[in-house]
Amino acid sequence: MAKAAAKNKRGIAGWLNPYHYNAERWAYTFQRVTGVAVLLYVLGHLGDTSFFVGGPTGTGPSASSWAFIGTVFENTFGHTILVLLVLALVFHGVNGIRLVLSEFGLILRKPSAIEFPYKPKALASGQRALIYVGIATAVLSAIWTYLVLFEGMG
Amino acid sequence: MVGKLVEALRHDVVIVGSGIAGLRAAIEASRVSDGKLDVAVVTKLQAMRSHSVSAEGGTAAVLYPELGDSLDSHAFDTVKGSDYLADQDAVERFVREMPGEIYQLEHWGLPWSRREDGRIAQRWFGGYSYPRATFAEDKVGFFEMQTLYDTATRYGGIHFYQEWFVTSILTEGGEFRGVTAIDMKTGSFVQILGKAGIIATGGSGRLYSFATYAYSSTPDGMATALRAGIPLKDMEFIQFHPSGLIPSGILITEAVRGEGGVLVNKDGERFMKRYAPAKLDLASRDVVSRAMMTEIEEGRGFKDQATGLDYLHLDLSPIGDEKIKSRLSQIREIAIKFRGIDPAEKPLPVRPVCHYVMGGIDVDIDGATRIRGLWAAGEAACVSINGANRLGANSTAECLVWGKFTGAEAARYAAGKGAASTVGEQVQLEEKRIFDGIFHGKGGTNPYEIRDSLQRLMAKDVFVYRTADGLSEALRTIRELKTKDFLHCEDRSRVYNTNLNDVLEVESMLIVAEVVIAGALARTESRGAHARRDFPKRDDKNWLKHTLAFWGPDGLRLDYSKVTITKYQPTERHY
Amino acid sequence: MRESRLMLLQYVTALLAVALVSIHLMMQGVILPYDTAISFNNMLSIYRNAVTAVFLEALLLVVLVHGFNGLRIILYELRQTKPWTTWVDVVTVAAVIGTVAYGTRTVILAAFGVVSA
Amino acid sequence: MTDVRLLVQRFDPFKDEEPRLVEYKVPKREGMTVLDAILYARDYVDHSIALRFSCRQASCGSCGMKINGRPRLACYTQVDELAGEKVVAQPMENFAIIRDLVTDLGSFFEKHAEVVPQLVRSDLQEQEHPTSEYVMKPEELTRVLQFTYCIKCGLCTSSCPTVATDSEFPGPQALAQAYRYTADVRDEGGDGRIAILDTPHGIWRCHFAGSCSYVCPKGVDPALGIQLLKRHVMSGHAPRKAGEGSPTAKAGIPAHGPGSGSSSGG
Repeated sequence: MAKAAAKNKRGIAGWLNPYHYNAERWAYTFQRVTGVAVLLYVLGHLGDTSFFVGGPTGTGPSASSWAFIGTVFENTFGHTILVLLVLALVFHGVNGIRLVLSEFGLILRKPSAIEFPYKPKALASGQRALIYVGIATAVLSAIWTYLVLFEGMG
Repeated sequence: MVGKLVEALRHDVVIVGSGIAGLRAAIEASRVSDGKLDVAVVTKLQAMRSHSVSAEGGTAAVLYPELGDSLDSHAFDTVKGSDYLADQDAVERFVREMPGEIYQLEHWGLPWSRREDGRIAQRWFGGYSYPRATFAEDKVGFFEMQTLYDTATRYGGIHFYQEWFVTSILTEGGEFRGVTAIDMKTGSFVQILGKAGIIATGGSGRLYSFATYAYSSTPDGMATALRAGIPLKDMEFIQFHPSGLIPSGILITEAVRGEGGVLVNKDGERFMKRYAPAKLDLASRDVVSRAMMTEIEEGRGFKDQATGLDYLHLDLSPIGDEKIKSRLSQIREIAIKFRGIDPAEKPLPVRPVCHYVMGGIDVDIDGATRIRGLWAAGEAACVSINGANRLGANSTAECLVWGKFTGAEAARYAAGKGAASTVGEQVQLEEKRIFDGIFHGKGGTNPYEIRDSLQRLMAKDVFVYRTADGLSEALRTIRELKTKDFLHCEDRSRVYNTNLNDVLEVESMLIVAEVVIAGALARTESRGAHARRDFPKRDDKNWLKHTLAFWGPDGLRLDYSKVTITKYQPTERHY
Repeated sequence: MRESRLMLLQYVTALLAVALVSIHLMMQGVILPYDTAISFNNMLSIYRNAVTAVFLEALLLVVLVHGFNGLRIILYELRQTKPWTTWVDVVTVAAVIGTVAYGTRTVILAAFGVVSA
Repeated sequence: MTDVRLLVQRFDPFKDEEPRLVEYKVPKREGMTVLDAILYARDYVDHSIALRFSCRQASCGSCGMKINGRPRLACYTQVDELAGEKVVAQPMENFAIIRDLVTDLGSFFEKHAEVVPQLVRSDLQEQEHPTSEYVMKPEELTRVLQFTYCIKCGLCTSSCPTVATDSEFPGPQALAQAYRYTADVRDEGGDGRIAILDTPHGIWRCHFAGSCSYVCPKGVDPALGIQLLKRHVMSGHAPRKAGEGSPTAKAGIPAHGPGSGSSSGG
């Protein structure tokens, strides 16, 4: 349709596809995706923890109802979800701290005379380093979680 | 259908062109009328894209009389630079007005470079006896455009017609009625009626391919004025700036030499000491460009393998890396990006390059043309303060001053007039010319090749040094090119048809090139930028006069008018 | 409301969430073995200790406010019609109230309810 | 001489349903820019290629387009600096296509105008009828200078993920200019700009993805300016109120200032 082509907005692809762009843009995409993923998990988690009191219709702590939830989630499928959750959650948290500090102008380099070739201060190595810290922390946490859940450590 | 005459738009003041002069005029027209007038700015580009953004080094003004500068000195330098062809009453008015314009732009937000005490800084420029080039790094024109555009958005009464290509001026009984234009986005042909008009369409430097000019600097406005019966003045005076960067002619500002850069030849010699012992590299541009061409012709230049162009070296190393970065940052960027040279380390390859046309639409000291209700300002106009050779930093200044004057004059004139009436017959003729003649035109010649041929011949025969033989040959070739069947449009789309604009531009270029060459052939003397090998001396007895070129059904006709001299009697120039 | 108030809320809940969620994760496999942590008896003792129960309630509030406010931002950016914006505002407030209420019910019932087998 | 394989996205809204890539062979020369290549195709192969261009030295901002997937200025991209054997020129994303490589920047310029991109002063008489300049120290100038380099080419806005969906968001260009004027010591208009930007589709829809700074050809670094402006917006207070902008040289410092006219400065 000619009209759609003339419109030419990237739409949600602009959020989800950071290809051709900078590391911070990838971090933006992951921040958004992990945020939604964690929110979905939290909603599910509200449901499963409510089985401690017998679920939606329960009236107090119930060992049998809680044991039932254990049979649903304490397995390879449930534990895989938890490993991925930790990966998403920790990245979202560490990268989020970078964003909060940056958006208050706290960890940014100050404007100064610039020279060609231009290196944007907003994309300075400190920012990139924090993104890598976020990735590393997330991966290490996920490995720990894997060891705890699958190898019985912790 | 393309070319359907949709409607007549009505405004009080119609300004054609959105460079420094056009924007300054728009603001002034709106300001003096307290925003009551309806001002239209019609531009073939988007606003902010005009060639004015490329002005680099400075804008001249007397800001520090207490430190030794004076209006008289600025006026004298300008007149001397013009090789005494400037109208001195206009020059005096110009220098008086400039300091206020610098402060006005500053108060509107322009980030002029500053002295340590927070006041505006100035630097040396060619041909001046005081460092009075006011600068904002080396992006002066860009910042002036930005400031004017941003300020113009404050005025509700200014309406921008962006990417509207003006094709003709409408008149009735010697009085301005409006313009016709093509709205590029829709292809409609529209009349924009106005009580007063201002032409501010800039220079015609794209007559040359090695030019500091933007691709858009074609002489549409000048040709349009010629067709409307207004003469062009002093068109043979074309400024060749000493330093255009090989290969494409991007400007390396005179501020480079103002800050300490030097020109050297193949032998490593600072040759300017032989041509201008007092001012050296900072002699006026005509002097330096002639010296460079002499060096090249006498075998002391370099040759660029890729383009075949001869060049000399502009050495920036005396300036030092730090100062290059802080005060010539754009030059550094251009040199690295377009030539792969860090100017602190290696000299830049430069040669004289088409940079400015001193001539333009004939106007009086207020910028008024011979058509009542129509003014012209900036490089499109010739007041004349530049005479035979403009000093650097005076062009953006002229745009500001005559932008302001013409804006105010046009506003006052429009305020006292009734609604503009339509001029149906002229519009129909113009529509026929463009759409039957060109859009539906037939022909086998590629208009872009006509443009290339024109540019080649201008570079060969109408460059720094000229001869009767070369100019006659050029005139003959131009007239031959005009007969070729290039008036046709391969692109048949109504939307954003740049092919149609380009053909119209090439047609304008041929007309104005003919004016340039005819004027140059007739002027049998050397003055300022017009250097004749066969007449190497200035001839005040016969040629202390402005050339006027009229265009009519019988073709071109030259006439002359007198130069206004007040205090500065013509003497020989030395730098 | 000025958008900056909502963003301040987002930043404050973000930093609180980082702290609270870290503690929450620590409790599930670092401080205690995972199996012990999710056992019925351990959970009961957490819900019935005033400090840890209040902690869970705070975690609930902070994470849901942060999460739904974040979702609101995403939905704002998705479409810009007036009805959509109004709908997003209503749904965000309702979702926060509804989910916090449901989670709080779990905490209260676990803390004060009668234990069944 | 080798040829450049140039692919240009063509689209005429009155003829075409969908854009298509058309290939042109262009003889390569040393130092050729993408603009040179397209103009060669336009001048000698197909006159109907529509594109915008003017200054060819990265000052006017006309020739922004998507080249090999990334927003760039055609005049400022050497054919040699592109990876791969093809040059693919497409219109900038996030702006409606008018035709071929030409996009509609109407709303872009409107958004720029909406953030009050002018010096706002309470001394209107002085501002419109100046007696001298407002004092501005070189270091105060340096703090805003890089943000004044904006050529309004639109590359940043076409790269912004928020602009990809949010049509009311001012975009990085306008927001960076809001900072440029607010941070200027001469300006007193910050509170007005904050009122405009502290809104549901205002400055907070920037999430610091930084693509704007990544693609900017002039080093403006919009993302930096926007983050710095957020602090003022968060506090609800501009750095200066009405009457607090820097004074004129006449009122502020002795008429004959230290130093010569040319020895120092920006």
